[in-house]
Amino acid sequence: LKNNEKTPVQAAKVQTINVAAPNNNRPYTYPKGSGIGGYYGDLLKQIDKDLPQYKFNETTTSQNSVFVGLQSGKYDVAASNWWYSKDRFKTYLHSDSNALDDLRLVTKKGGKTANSLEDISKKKLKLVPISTDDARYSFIETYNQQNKKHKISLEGIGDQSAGDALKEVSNGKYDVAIYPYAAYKPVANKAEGKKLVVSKSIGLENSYFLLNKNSKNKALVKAINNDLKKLKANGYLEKITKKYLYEDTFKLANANKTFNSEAHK
Amino acid sequence: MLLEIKSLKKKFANNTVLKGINLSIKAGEVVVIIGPSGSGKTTLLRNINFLEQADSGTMVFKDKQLNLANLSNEEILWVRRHTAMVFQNYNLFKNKTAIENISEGLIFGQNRSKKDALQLAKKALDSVGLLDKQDFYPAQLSGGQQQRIGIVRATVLNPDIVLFDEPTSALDPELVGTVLYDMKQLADQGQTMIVVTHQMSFARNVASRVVFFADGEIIETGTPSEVFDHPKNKRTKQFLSAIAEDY
Amino acid sequence: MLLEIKSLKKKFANNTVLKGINLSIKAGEVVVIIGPSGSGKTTLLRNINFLEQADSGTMVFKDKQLNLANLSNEEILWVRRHTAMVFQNYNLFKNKTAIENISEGLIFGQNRSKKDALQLAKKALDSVGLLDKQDFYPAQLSGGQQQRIGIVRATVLNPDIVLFDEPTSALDPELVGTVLYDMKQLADQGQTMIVVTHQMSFARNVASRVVFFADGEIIETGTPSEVFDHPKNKRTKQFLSAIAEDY
Amino acid sequence: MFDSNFAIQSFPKILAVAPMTIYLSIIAAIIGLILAVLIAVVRERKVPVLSPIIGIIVSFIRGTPIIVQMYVVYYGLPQLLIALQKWGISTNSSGVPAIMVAITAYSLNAASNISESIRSAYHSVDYKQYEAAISVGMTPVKAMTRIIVPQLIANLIPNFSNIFIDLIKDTALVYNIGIVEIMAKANIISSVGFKYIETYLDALIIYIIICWIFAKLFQISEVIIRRRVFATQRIN
Amino acid sequence: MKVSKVIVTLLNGLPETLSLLIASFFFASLIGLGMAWLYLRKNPILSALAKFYLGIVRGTPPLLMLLLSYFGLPKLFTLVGININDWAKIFFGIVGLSIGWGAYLEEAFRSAYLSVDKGQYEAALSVGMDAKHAFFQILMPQTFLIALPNIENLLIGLVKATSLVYVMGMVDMYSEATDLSNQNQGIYQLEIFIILALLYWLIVLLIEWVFRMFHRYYRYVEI
Ligand SMILES: Nc1ncnc2c1ncn2[C@@H]1O[C@H](COP(=O)(O)OP(=O)(O)OP(=O)(O)O)[C@@H](O)[C@H]1O
Ligand SMILES: Nc1ncnc2c1ncn2[C@@H]1O[C@H](COP(=O)(O)OP(=O)(O)OP(=O)(O)O)[C@@H](O)[C@H]1O
Ligand SMILES: [Mg+2]
Ligand SMILES: [Mg+2]
Repeated sequence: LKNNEKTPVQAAKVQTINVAAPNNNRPYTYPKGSGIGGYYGDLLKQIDKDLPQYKFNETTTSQNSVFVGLQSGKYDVAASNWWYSKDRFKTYLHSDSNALDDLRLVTKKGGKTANSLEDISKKKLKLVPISTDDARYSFIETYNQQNKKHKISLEGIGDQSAGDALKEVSNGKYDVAIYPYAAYKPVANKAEGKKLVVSKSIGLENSYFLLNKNSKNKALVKAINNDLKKLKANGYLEKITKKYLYEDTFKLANANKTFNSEAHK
Repeated sequence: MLLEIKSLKKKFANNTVLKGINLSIKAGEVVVIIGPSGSGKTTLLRNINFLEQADSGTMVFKDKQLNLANLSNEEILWVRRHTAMVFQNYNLFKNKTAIENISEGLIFGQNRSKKDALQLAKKALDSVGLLDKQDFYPAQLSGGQQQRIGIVRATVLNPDIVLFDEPTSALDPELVGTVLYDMKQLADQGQTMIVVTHQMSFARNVASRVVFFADGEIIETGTPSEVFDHPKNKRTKQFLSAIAEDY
Repeated sequence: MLLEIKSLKKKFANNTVLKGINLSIKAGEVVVIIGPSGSGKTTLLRNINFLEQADSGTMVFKDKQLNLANLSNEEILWVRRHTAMVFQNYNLFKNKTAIENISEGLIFGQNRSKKDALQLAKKALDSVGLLDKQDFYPAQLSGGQQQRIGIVRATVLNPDIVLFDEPTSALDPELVGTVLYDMKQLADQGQTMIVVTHQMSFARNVASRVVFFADGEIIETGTPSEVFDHPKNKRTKQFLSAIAEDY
Repeated sequence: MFDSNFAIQSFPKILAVAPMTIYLSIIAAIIGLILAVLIAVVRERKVPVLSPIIGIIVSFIRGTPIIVQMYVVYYGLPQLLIALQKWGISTNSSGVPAIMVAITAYSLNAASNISESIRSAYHSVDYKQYEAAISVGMTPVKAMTRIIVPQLIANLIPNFSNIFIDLIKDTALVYNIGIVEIMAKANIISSVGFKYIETYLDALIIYIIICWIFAKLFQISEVIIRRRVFATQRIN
Repeated sequence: MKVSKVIVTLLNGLPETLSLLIASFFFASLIGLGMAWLYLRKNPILSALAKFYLGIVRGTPPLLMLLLSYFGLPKLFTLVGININDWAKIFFGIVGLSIGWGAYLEEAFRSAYLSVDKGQYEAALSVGMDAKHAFFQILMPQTFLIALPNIENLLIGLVKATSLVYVMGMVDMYSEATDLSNQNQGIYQLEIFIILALLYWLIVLLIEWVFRMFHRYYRYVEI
């Protein structure tokens, strides 16, 4: 980066962009070599290839740390399945939607079941604690604000893998967990997972890249958005969705209506 | 006999420090033990009130027969409660005031009431002219004052024997006199004492009997003038001449 | 005169410890300083080789005039390199072996080569019969051995004056003799010495001059027999009788 | 980039959970201290079988990161309880609250550190004090409680203070198992807008103040105790 | 999953853990020495500076110290126009741990220095050494020997603290363990963490052994 600044001609050509992703969010992101693996690993590599004027420098770290770095300007882009929140979009630049998540409720086989967030509240089910950095945490908080009558009791926790969380459902410590299908699925095949059942889709959520607010990144967002449009159109997003997320979320009901719906709020 | 020790033996690892000591002491006697460093003088005193456990030997104390190699806890406590010890480095309880140092043994060793104990302690402190220091901690007292309280702490218990282990050797020369003076007073009152010391003039003036100790054995014993003026043993002579400060 | 001190004054906070000392020493003299504890004897020695900085006074040492209140670092180093000190608690370097203790001063104080220094140190150790202990650390040596090495450490530097601060008072009585013997040897060889001690017999036998010190002042000075047998001052008499061990 | 309004608004919210941090540290310190006394006694008296076993456990606990210990307890405790159920002992494996896990891990940690400090404080009491006590006729138990222990306590305080302050700082890890203390609250508040720097700065300030207060408290108590025990500031 | 596979995977992080440990300890010692020197200066400003550093760092959880180093330090450097964002993560890990442990080591060095017998220094002066030689030949080695038990404890504490670099995504033993357990959806969590604990313990036992040997070598130097 420093060298580029010294030679402006070159700087106009290739800019290095620091991209960070959580190290604990399979199948979306995880450490792979010195870079990012999973859904966003593939997506970023594709975008990097499509945008010759940028060079992505990838790293993984704990999720809170991703945002400390994003905020302080150490990272330009935070990549994972970040959902919409007003505050986030105010604090950071954001791209257009880069994926669709299919939310499900997971319960114990033969135990209490739930098919909607309201069910959880009505049946007084105990929800597995959610990592406070996690999009699901503010998802439930938002739900609680909008549904004061049917509030869900929400506990926070540090970084925790889906496997650990779902184990707490299978051993009866908690009644229900809320997860994107893709996070539930890899557990489903393990011994612990066989004790679980999963609900129908209870909603779709868009994911967005978040970027540090600076003029350089404004241009970057534009470039990324253009590329995302292309990748949606040419089926690349669907391709990696099928590859990593165990189903094609773009084929689900309301997918087209939902996709990219909050992007320009 | 107040105290009769027979064939007391004590080893540390493979170092035999006491090689079968025989020593008898009558009530009222002042026995001074002299001898070179490392010869086992301290160890002997510590074996008498069981700060150290002997390997073998017997002891008759106040007509009670004790097997030194095999003592019950009651016997140990009983002997400790009828003897008292004055240490080289005073060893006043650092966390207790002067008067508490004296009363602790009365309260917790002899089960006296706190009130009685403090009264006795006060009287005892007064007798050495240190009553005004009763609330001072050891750290606030000079070495000489500490040692005189150490002596009072021992004698207030009214022990049958007081054991002194080099009570003046940590003191400044001008302070030695005050402590030796207190000790002489005690002796004059008929207190039975065993004193390890290098103060030859004290031994000469106060001892009823002098014991010369070397290499864990009693080499020679007798009246002060017998031992000092007419030592029989070569090692006694040698030791006395080393002490005598001529070069 | 080898050393001439004039009106040396020293205060600690508001405690005046030395109240204007005048003292002259000829080459070859052995001056013994006696006096009660806390009178300032140690402080005087420490002022002579500048371990302590005097408040005022002058000193002429080896014909060099020094203002004690205002010394340069070179002057301090120069004086220290022409004097040497033997401490009460030996103060051997605990992290150095016997031979290293002796060679350190030669190497770092006198800039000799390591080889020369070790050779000299070996010879010096041999002269007190401790060559076999050359690789022992201080903790492995008896007090007497440590102090004799302390003396060798000082004298190997070939100083003009050696200062002794109660060199035997931390020693067991039978070991005192060996150290005093070494000191007498030195005196006999013509070494100039200032000795603070409570060993009256040493003072009597070896001193060319005895200085009685009290409350930061020189009270009386004279030959041993003048001071010991015919003390003029009341305080001298009092002190001598306290030391004299009669009760 | 730095939202000072957000930092200021968050400060009282994070401060409000500081009692959790302090509570955890104090509980762990108290339980740790009690265990440590037992451990120190067993180790000093060289109780056969027990002493070497405890020695190994203490070494293990001192030799592993607390976050690892916490996970071992977090995942191990329920399994242990399930195993106990199989043995017919009635336990509720699903009901181990996170706070229990944290207290267990931090107490054990404190216990092993404090026990070592107690032992070194004990060894720094002059053994002759004990001999003087029994020589005036005290029983060994009385000699310990009247003479040795008070002196030991005075020697123990500086180390204990360090251990306690480390404990406060180490509790910054328990958010990992879902306990809402200072760090967790900072994380929670931040997650709404993914703004962390502000809340972490708040947390840092709170930690520094808490640690400073406790360090001072211990310092003052040391001076008081030393003065009460020895009538001096330092023993020689 | 085989135990051997767990061990092999975790050991992948060992070089990172060890380099972090050794470098941090080295720099922490330098900081500790420097700060102790400042603290003991007669100059009130310098010693106030050291006290300030001590007060701040002693109250900062190592976790936050690492975050500060990783994200705050680059900010600080951009103020003077230097970009260190791209420097390796281990650099920031070392800085964070060194600053934190520097404070502990400062206390260890200072208290050890103050407890060296003053007579030793005077003896050195009295044989004609200048202050510098007296310090390096006599005071320094004795300070070091007195501080040794504390240094050992601090080094062990540092071993454990290296596990915290997970907050900046370094791949040390601890991160290998969490990643391995995530790969397996947390199924072998307990086993993995127990093995991890044993590996840390092994390192600590090794350190204790080295110090014991050292101690034995200097057993006759009673200070
Ligand atoms: N606890 C112990 N463990 C091992 N050896 C010991 C112990 N106590 C004393 N010794 C050894 O026993 C011997 C006699 O020691 P003791 O202290 O009785 O001698 P002492 O005559 O009192 O000498 P001093 O005049 O120096 O006080 C010495 O060799 C000493 O090293
Ligand atoms: N560094 C110091 N700071 C304050 N006061 C001191 C210091 N050194 C000595 N003193 C005081 O100076 C006085 C003289 O002390 P000094 O050690 O010189 O006496 P001394 O004659 O050597 O006594 P002793 O025979 O006990 O060694 C004492 O009152 C002592 O408390
Ligand atoms: Mg003895
Ligand atoms: Mg003196």
